[in-house]
Amino acid sequence: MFEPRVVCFFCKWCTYAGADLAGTSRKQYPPNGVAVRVNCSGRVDPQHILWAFREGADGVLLGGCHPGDCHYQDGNYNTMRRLSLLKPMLKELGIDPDRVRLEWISAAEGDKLVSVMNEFVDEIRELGPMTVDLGEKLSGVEAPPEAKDVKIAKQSKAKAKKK
Amino acid sequence: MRLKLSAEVIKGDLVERVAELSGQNLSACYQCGRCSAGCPVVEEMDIVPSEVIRLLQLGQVEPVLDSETIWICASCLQCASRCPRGVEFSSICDALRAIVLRKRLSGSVVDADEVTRTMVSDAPQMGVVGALRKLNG
Amino acid sequence: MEHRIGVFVCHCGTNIAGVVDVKRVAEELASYPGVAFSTDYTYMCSDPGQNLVKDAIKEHKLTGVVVSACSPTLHEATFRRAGVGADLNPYMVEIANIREQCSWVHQEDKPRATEKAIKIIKTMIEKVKQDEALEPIAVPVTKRALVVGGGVAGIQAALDIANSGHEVILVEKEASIGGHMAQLSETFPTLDCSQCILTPKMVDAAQHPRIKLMTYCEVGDVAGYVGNFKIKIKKKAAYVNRDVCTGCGLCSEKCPSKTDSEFEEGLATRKAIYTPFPQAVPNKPVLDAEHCLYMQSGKCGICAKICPVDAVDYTQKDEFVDVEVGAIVVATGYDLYPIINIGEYGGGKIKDVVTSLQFERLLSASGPTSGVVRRPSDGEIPKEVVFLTCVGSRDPEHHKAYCSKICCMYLTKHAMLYKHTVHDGQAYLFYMDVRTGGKGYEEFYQRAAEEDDVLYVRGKVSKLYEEDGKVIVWGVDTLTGQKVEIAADMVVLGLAMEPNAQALELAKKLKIQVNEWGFLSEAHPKLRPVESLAPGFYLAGAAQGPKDIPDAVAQASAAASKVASLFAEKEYHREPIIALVDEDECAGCRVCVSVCPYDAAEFDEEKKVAHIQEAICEGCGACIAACPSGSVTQKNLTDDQLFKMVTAALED
Amino acid sequence: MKIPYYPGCTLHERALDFDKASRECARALDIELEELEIWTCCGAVFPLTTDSVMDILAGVRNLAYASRLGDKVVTLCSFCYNVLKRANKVMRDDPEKREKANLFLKADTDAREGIESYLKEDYTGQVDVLHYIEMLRDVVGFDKIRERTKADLSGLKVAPYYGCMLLRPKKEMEFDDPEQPQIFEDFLEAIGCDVVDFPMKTECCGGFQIVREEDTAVACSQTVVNSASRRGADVIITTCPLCRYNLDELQKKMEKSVTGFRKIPVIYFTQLLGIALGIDEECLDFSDNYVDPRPLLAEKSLV
Repeated sequence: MFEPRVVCFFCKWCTYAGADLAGTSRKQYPPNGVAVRVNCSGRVDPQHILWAFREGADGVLLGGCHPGDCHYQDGNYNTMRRLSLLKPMLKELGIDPDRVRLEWISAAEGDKLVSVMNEFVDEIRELGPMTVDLGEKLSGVEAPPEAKDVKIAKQSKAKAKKK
Repeated sequence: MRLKLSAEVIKGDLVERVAELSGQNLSACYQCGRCSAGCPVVEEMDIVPSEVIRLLQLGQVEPVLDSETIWICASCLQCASRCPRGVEFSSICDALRAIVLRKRLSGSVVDADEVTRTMVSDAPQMGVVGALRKLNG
Repeated sequence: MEHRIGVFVCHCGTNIAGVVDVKRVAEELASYPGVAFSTDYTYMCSDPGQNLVKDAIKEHKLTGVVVSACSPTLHEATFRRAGVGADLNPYMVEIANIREQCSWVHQEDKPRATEKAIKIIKTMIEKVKQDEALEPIAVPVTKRALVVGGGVAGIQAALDIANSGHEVILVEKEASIGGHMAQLSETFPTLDCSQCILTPKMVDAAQHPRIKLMTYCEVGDVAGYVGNFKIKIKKKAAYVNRDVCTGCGLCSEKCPSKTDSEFEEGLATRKAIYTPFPQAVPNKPVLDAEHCLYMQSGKCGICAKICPVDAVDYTQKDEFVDVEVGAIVVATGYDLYPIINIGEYGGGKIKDVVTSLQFERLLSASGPTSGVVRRPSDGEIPKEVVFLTCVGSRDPEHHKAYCSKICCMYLTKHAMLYKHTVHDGQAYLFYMDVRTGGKGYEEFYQRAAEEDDVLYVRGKVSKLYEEDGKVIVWGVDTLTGQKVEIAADMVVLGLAMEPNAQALELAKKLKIQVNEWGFLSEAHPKLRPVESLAPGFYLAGAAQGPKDIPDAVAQASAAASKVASLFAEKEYHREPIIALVDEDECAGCRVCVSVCPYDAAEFDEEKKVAHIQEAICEGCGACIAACPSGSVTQKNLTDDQLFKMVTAALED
Repeated sequence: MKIPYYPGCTLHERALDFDKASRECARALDIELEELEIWTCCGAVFPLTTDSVMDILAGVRNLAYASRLGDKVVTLCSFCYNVLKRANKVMRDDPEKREKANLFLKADTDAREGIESYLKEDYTGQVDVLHYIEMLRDVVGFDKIRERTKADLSGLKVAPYYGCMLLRPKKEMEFDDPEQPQIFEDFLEAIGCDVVDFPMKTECCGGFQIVREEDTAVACSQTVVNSASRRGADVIITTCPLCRYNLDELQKKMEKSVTGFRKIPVIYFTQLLGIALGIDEECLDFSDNYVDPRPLLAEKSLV
């Protein structure tokens, strides 16, 4: 069976804590995703998501606090807006926008985290492996060597936007 | 008589079958007794609903299958409606009846011929059909 | 720079090792680029475990450490301290969470759990490779605390903080402090009078030179961070100049308008201008505009005419006061779950079915019946009284899943006190489990059953209804399997405790977390039970979860001592994981200034570039994601670190 | 306005009074109940065992018939309403059972020559199952009923009896609060009656146990009738032929066993609505009641 590779950007205050709660409650979900802890979902830039796809991710899950509950007041609204801009762009690139998902999961919602994980992995499994070679599409973008990386990645973002 | 408990007794096939057929988590019941307290026909029962579930938790299916209780239940769903743990005794009851009726363990509890002969002219059809389906299978 | 990373894989007993093949993980990572040392150990957080880390840092000249264990919320601080013990900058120590987010959630797939653990650790190795040695940012601390909520927990916290030498502002939304405890008759298990033990504390709080009491006030906007909060407090219009008022009580006496008394739980009335109860602190009235004849129709005005000091002021408006504090104790308490939600018990329509707080008032010597238990419908003394536990509690299907903790005990107390006043009465107490987990509680329960003949019936009542002046109780005795019926004169409901409704709004404002039921979340259920995960917020009393008085007071004192230890330092050290502008790259577009929720990003008019004020930046990263030129970055969480982490997470 | 109508067996054979009164009332309120061209018994009880597909087929088949006429179907009998609504929910929420049921329906259609295929496409729960009282509230509107009410019902103390099947299980029926329902109270208020709240309005009448254990059904019904009686009700209304039978017919037994037993007429809610709307008594047909409501209605000058 195809096992999707998923990158999860979880905000430290809500979703990461919710994932911890799922653990403390010994709730089970498939081990397809690895969490990257960020302070706020608003820290996540579309280029991080594109990067994940470039590096072979089949799906990217973003987890943030519920609207109105953001630890940093409104970071999650930024995330939401950015994502709605990114999705059409993914489509342009030939990537099914459903491969990116944003969920509001609070620190109390271990159950929700589990069901989202289950659902998302199932959905991605349904979509099949990522076949788009983003490295090619965003040509000229190498794996960022130390130091210069940020600029290059930004360029990739700029290029992608032009498209 | 002393009831000997073991993993085998508690998790017997028949108990599993009841859980499966009823779709209920028998372990969720914490024996508050609310099903028994609110049951409109509990006076007629030989084992009250909460005790039925307790017996099932102990793996004791046979005495429950032999009980009058499972035929008395009128499926009014008051027990299920008020259960704080979402356990539907009414469904457990249907499952227990189904086990008996499908195996014809004790024959039909309601005799279709007799019912149709004596009742049909008077009682509403829905009552007759309902009884036959619940109590005759 | 050559990386020399140390990887330490914790077994956590069998918690991790039972699922993840820790030996294999440690072995495989030993050959990962940049790793100089890799090992596993049973309990990494134990003393020998920490020594193992320290020794390895020295011996292998490690430049960075990844401890692979439980969630960073638990032991990040522990291992960072260990790092410091071996002269390694604490920010060069990272945690890979392979317990909560790996071994505990993938128990059914051990091989893949092991694979995932390796990936998780690799992400953290990549992160630590680019971590910089950082120093915490020192910020000055305003040594003044805000306590929100003037119940027993809030009062205790305020007194303890004040007694340790710091100023306290105690904010209470009602006209008097005292909270629910002021309503209680006597307290279990000692049966001492609630007012007798509480009122001296209320007076102490009011008279303490370092406590500023702000009753009839609410917390408004909140800004700032630990050590430096700026808070707007709303002084609700009381229509009484309470600084001038002498509390003589003439106004209330002459006021012609009556309404249900909140303090008496609707069992008695109060005037439109009123003090909530005789021992109120401060003992000065407020005017309830909704029921005031003058405010509603312009007629009356008696209170203003009669006031000897002209304190009544119908034109008063809400006022706002700004305060600065360094720490906030949230002690907003509880409400009873509304009776209207329990349809099968009449939903509040049956007069002689009362709530537990109403029964407290009926038992109280200062209550509406002067301590004689009389039922609401006809004032008769009830001879058969039924007490129900778990009303709305322990009912995940319809109401609250949790145990409200104190109902077993207070209903036992109710039944006992009832028997003490109505000797020929009979008390029945329906229960599912009698929970007596407190000092002297079990003995108290035994006394109620043995000496006061309270009949404990094991079963949950299904229905209550009124018939011929009685309340018919349909219950069950599960011990005998009998359905039972009682024609009771009165029924008392032990309704679930829920967090105060307004407390939820406050928690939102403060950005502190709550659990699924709205109770405030503690930073750690066992080891940090009195502080919020957000720094600077401390929790006390039933706002955090159902609690009895001793527990609420103990937690309040604990919260106060946490505040005192924060105030004991000259400065507070903030996480340096903040944003930083590369001035060479910055084009001066000011997007960062517009997205920053804290006004930490500012524009330097001289240099024409943005600048982040490090004392204010909270490190959310909004500016970084928004910056079009890529000139803002986050210390120890740069874009490049994120890229590398993502790559590591996806490598097979 | 036409609305598809599923009468069910009992209203077609035994409870003709209920059917007739309900049609008359609908007409008076500008609704035409369009009876499904073909229909069968709904099965009478919803199966509570998890493996039952056969037992929901009858309900599903009728829903599929109904889907040919429109997007909703109105019914009156509590049992039919319960079975149709729950079967419909299965078809909406349970893909496995939906597939199996559709296979059966297809085989059914193929086998039954002579009738036009009723299953144009898979049935997926597209029809909304409405109870007549919901139709009155949501389609007609209680305000319109208030306007159309001709008779003065004030002073008539009416106890609304809900029984079990309308309300439970709450999550599936989504009809009203199972402990403190309000819809019939609102209806009675609209036609100007005095509403009698009585604690047994959601308790069981004994249901189909009448067939097996008559004494049990008598005991259950007696609890309900007594409760309404103690609260001073003149009349009990119901929407279920079986409840009507048990509460009304069994008063014969109660009368014998209880001294000083006060009989109370039990009528269908649409019969009362008919009186309110000024529909001719003939059309409402009270001839089938054991406890004749006509003397009471005459006393109140309502017939």
